[in-house]
Amino acid sequence: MRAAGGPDVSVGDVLLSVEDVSLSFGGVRAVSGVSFDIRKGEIRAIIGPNGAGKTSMLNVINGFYHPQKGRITFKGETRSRMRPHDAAYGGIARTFQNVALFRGMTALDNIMAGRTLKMHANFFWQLLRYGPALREEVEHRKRVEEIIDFLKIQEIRRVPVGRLPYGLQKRVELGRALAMEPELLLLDEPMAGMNLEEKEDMSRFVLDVNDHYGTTIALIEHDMGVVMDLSDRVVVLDHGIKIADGTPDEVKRNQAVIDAYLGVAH
Amino acid sequence: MDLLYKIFLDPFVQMGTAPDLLVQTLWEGLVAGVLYSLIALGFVLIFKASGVFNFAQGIMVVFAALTLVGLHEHGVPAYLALALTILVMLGLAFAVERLILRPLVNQPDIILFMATFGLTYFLIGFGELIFGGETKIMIANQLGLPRGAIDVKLAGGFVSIQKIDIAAAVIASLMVAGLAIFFQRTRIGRALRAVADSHRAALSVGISLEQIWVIVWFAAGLVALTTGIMWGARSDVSFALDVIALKALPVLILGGLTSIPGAIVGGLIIGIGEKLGEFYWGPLMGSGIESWFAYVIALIFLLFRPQGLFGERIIERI
Amino acid sequence: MFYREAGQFKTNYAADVAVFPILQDRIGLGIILFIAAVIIPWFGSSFLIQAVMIPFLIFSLAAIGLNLLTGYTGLLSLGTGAFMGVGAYACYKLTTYFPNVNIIIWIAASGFFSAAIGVLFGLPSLRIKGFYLAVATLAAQFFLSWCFIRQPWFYNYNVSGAIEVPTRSLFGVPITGATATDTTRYFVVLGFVVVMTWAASNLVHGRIGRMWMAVRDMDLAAELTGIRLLPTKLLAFATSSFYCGVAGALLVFLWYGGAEPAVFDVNLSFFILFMVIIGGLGSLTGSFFGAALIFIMPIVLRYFPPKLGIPIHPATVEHIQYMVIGALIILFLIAEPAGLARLWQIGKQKLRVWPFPY
Amino acid sequence: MAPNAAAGADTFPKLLIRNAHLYGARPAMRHKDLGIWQTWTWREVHEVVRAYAVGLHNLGVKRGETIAIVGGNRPKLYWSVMAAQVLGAIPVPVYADAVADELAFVLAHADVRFAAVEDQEQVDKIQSVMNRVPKLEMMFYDEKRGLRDYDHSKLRAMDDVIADGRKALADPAVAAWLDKEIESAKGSDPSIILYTSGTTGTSKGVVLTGEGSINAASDTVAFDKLTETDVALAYLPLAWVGDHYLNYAQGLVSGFCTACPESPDTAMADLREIGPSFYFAPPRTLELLLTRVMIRMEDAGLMKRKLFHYFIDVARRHGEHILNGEHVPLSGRLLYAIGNVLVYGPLKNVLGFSRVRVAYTAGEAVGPDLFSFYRSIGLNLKQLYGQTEAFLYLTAQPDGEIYSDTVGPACPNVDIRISENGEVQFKSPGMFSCYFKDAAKTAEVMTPDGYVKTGDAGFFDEKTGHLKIIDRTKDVGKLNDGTMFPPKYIENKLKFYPNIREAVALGDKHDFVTVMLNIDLTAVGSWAERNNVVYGSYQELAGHPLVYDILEKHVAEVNRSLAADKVMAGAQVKRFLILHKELDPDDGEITRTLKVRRGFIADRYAPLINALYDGSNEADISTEVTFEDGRKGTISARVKIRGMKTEPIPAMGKAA
Repeated sequence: MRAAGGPDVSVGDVLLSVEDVSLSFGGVRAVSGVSFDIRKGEIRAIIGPNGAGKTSMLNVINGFYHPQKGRITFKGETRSRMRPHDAAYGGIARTFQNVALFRGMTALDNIMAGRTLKMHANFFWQLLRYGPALREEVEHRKRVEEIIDFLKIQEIRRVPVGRLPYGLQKRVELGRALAMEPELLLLDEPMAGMNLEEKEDMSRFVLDVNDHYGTTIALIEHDMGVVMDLSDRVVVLDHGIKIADGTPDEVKRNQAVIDAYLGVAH
Repeated sequence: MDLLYKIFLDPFVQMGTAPDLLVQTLWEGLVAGVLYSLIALGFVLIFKASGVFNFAQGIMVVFAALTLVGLHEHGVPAYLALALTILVMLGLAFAVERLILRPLVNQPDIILFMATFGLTYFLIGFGELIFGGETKIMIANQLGLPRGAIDVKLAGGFVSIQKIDIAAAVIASLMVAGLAIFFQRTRIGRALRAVADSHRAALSVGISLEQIWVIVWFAAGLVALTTGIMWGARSDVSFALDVIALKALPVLILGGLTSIPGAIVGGLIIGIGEKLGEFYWGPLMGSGIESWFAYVIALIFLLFRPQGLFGERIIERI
Repeated sequence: MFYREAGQFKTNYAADVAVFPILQDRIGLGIILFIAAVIIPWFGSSFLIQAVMIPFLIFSLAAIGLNLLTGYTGLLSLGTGAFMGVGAYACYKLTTYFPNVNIIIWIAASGFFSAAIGVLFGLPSLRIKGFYLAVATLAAQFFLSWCFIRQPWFYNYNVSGAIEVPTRSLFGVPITGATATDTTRYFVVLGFVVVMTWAASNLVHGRIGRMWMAVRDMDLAAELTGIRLLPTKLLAFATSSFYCGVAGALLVFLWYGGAEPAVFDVNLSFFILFMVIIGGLGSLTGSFFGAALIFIMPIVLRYFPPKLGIPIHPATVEHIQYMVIGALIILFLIAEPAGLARLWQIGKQKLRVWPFPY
Repeated sequence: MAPNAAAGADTFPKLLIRNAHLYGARPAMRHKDLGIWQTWTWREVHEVVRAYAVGLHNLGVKRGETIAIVGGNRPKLYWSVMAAQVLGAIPVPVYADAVADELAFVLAHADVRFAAVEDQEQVDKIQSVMNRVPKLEMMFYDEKRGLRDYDHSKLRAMDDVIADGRKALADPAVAAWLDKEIESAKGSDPSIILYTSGTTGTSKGVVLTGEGSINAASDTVAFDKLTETDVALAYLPLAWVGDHYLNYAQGLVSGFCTACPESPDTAMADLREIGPSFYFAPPRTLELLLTRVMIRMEDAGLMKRKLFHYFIDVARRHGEHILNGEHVPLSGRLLYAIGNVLVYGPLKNVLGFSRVRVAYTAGEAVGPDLFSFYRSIGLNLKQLYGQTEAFLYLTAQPDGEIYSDTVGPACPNVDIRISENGEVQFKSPGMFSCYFKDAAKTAEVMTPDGYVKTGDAGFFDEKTGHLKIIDRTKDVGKLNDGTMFPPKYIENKLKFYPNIREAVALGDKHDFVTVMLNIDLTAVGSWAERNNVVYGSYQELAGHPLVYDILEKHVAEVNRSLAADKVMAGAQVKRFLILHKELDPDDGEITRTLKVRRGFIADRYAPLINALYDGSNEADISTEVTFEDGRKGTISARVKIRGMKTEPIPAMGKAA
């Protein structure tokens, strides 16, 4: 369980709710009839064995896939079809299971790219790189530097991300998502492929993000220990169906979860 | 109104009133399509096995034809020249594997694509330097290819069919059939198909990637030689022919980059569509639309089916 | 070695985000501009200015244009020649219809026509990518080439089918046409190239550049960070075509002085593409290097062997030139896929850490 | 500027006011933060410090009481020092990397009620020893990160304290009160307490007065002609006297700009960016730097390597003479000029020394070759000598009078004498007033006539009049045959080899000299890589026979050089071994300032030392080590010992 302190999440408003969502690809069911909600300020984990439909769920939430059935309500607005950039504008950011950074750019530029939707200077000012364009560049650079400081990646600021070790790439990717100042941050296996120390660092960052920026976080994670330590509430999927939903303790005791996940995985 | 009539009605009226012209046009389109198909076939072979989009395929056609004619000009007997040309194409396959593919292994597709641009330019320069830049006549007779035309009576008119065209269609069909058998029945063919699926799978069969590359490039070279002979027999042999290489690109788009049937069907569609377009609609626009008509067909097609006729649907994963 | 960066520190972001943050780079740039604007026009021979510098600068501009699209945004285009043609013909038509408006304005304006056409042919880029897109741009190339040849309106119904550049002046000095001096034309071209290069560098170092590169590197992630793909790609097409269009107009009005439609055929597209590849995808400096190598190398091939007393047939030169370009491309891709720009960067880095090796 | 530098100001707060008037718009402090060098002018610093002081006052900080400063070189920590001094409170800086134990000792001993700390790490550390520091009431932190959920009854963000103070200062009465507070402070009041690193035993709190510190700093500022246009990088520990003297005191006296690096790890890069004009580095750092230079050059291409060595050789021949303004043949000057373009200039540039006008090294004896290397490439490196009790400096080399084996003549207003037993004793403007709460120890180091005993053995060189330091008085020993045995002298000779990181010489009350060595993992590791020597750990590499061969050569060379000096010839090394682990301050083997703790090592490695003298070829050892996270563990090893041939002792009279 997460250390005490901070607001009691159980009374937070619902930020996003997923109602009866089903998704299939050419006859293959990825998710069927799943409902759950994410409350403001909480860290919500989505777990389940491989192929449980976790990533598909995230893809539905940020508009990359459109569910055949069901609806999603974000900040009180129900939507039917949404493009990924609409999700971005709405305040949803995410990271990917296999780091999806802009490989030809530096860490700094990657994070700056996360600020794109907050920058407005028009093309002609951009041509001159003067006036609003320069002001904006400077102002957002400052915000980005705060994130760089927060994630302790000062030394790699100017390094093209393709040359960074995996753990740092994950951190830069988190930085890019943070740069969007999202209300809801989706993390797809943020600790996949990391060693113990890196995992601890990343856990720390996730908690700090939640704490410092007050960002609501939904994360997929394989490492049960990490999930139990980090999250306020956990939803468990298996073969596209929700089998449990509750606090880490409740979920740990749930027989269906033990059968489906814990028993199988370890 | 008049323009709409000219575009949407008049051509079809013409087709109906002069079916002989229509059939003639269709036949010419078919033959052109067969040749397009052959070039596209060379592309597909290489693309399937090595993921390389071989821009130089068209130039290989010209290069092969030029070598054949050039050798003959230097007094080499026709069939010996043919054999030597086949050897040259084998050498080219080895050279390409050694000097381009091997050093560039694991590079992004676009880099390999660019490399074939380089190969294109090199082959143009090299071919002209050795054999001269002037236009040459294909040694069709010496190779025993038929000449002359057969006239078929049709609906009060003639349809004139060149024997060489018939030969081209037949040889092309044989070639495709041969390749199909090669792929389905032989060990190497199966390995090639395995490569298309996964490089590791091929390695486990016990054939090195390098060997496979040589084989496909040689196969593509043979296809190019055949195309070159046929095309050269219909017109002349010169590097102006490289324009047909560019023609093969819309064919590929239509057919999909990885599909042999796609290459054939796409080639025929483009060949026929282009000739019909040129004959019936071209004059409306000042003619010469052949140069871009195929592309427009392909482009429109792409907007609806980006993966091509026979290509596999791309599902993007993140 | 020449870089003495100790003590060059930034106390504000405006200085830190500058395009040339290192003092020595700014000095170097100043020297290059001085050579280009003073030394060359002053001391350069007519041959150097007319046959080398003017076309080199124009091709550099076109290469920058293509680089914005292919190098920065990752959209492969084989239609550069046609987009340049649009610029040239637009300028020709504009100056025919409005002969009193200054030619400089029309050269700049021709870019907008080119940009519009570029956007039109860029539309498919939302759905198609990579090789497929390259083929789509070839459609533009062939269609537009065909227009220039077959549609007499474009060349004012001249019997020759070619366009002739009229004489136009600025402040009483002829800058286009037969009476314009090499030096005048050189200055006009240099002005365009400097201003447009500066603007391009501003673009690629800011938000728009980052959007383009984001789309290039990982379009899905770009979309999920709020970048709209189609407008971004179309903007790249428009900007790129604008540059190519202006380059095309310059090519005809300030170099050739007239043009056959065949000038803007697919070979020109390839030619520019080679400059971009050899120069370095995603580098403005590289565009200049690429243009220099691809354009100047043939000149050297043509003029030097005879000077050294080696008799060589012009046709042979052309064949060798093809071979050399082809071989160079392959060689470059193998040795340094990132092009001359990368070599330049490595060299610069070496100088910065000199005497250390890294 | 210099003569009246401190005129009328006998405390640092008064100097701050003077600077705000005199150099108001000039940069006082820079800090690499958020990617750029954030800059504060003297006026801004003055304003912030006043606000901070009022904020502290409102939280209960009173005149005369102590306040701990824990953390790295950050503006807000320097301001904490200033703000405390404004109130007449006494700042007690503590090493940021001190383990909880040391920290608890200092905090408790200094009776601190308040502590200004850098970040969460330091807060956690202090909280873990809270029961041992009962008087501590409140902490102020600079870095907010991670501290949001902490119990804030005993915690305040510095920003908040400053903001509160700023609000309060709006009241003119408060401002007037503050002015009076500053005005009424006396120069003889304690200004700061610096805890010595304690080469022997626990640390002592050295109390320095404002007036003394300022007088001392004014003298050296004048000596080196430092002005408000100079720039220094503050990268040495805040709690070390060197930082307080070089950056804080000299900065306030001269008005120069003190720049703080982004983090200790980036100090090198930051040094290069900021390009200081005044630079200080302990010999250790210079050594490390040179090692790194040489290693990096090993990787360079053949041509470049040859070029580099050729011109370094040119520099060795002419560089120092040119720097000293002596006669050099034209050809030499020309070659040096070329070398300057090709090698020295760029080298100084990449090291960040391009703009250095005055550089000092001190702390321990510096290898002559090391020293002259830097001087030969044109870095005006000089030596100074001193100690915390003297507010760092006693002697310093004036420009043009540089000898690697001396530390210079006594500084202006410093009175130095050599006692009968050879100990250096001094009286100086900056001398400390006492050890905090330790009259006994204070009395111990003071002579009846008011001189301070340094504990160093030394003598004035007859030729130059400069002081020469041999070693710690108590460390200079004698071999059984009566030969003088100065361990440091031998160790320093060994440590000049890049492959040798640390050396401990033994021999006092023994028949002959032996040494225990630490290899330099970077240097030897890079050698191993080039020569395909595979190793899994430090221990494995240290025990490798080929590594022993290399070090044997180094020891033999040292023996040769010892043999050349008639006094030292008897102290040649007869046997040596390579230690299986690195000497580590966390294990107490060396101090935080990286001085060897002999007594401790003698106990800890007794089995090895016995083996060195009983003739065995190897010995087993097992030692306890402390890991970075504070856990303890044991490592054991079998260490090999090698014997050395010694050079014949030259006949008397031939040497010198």
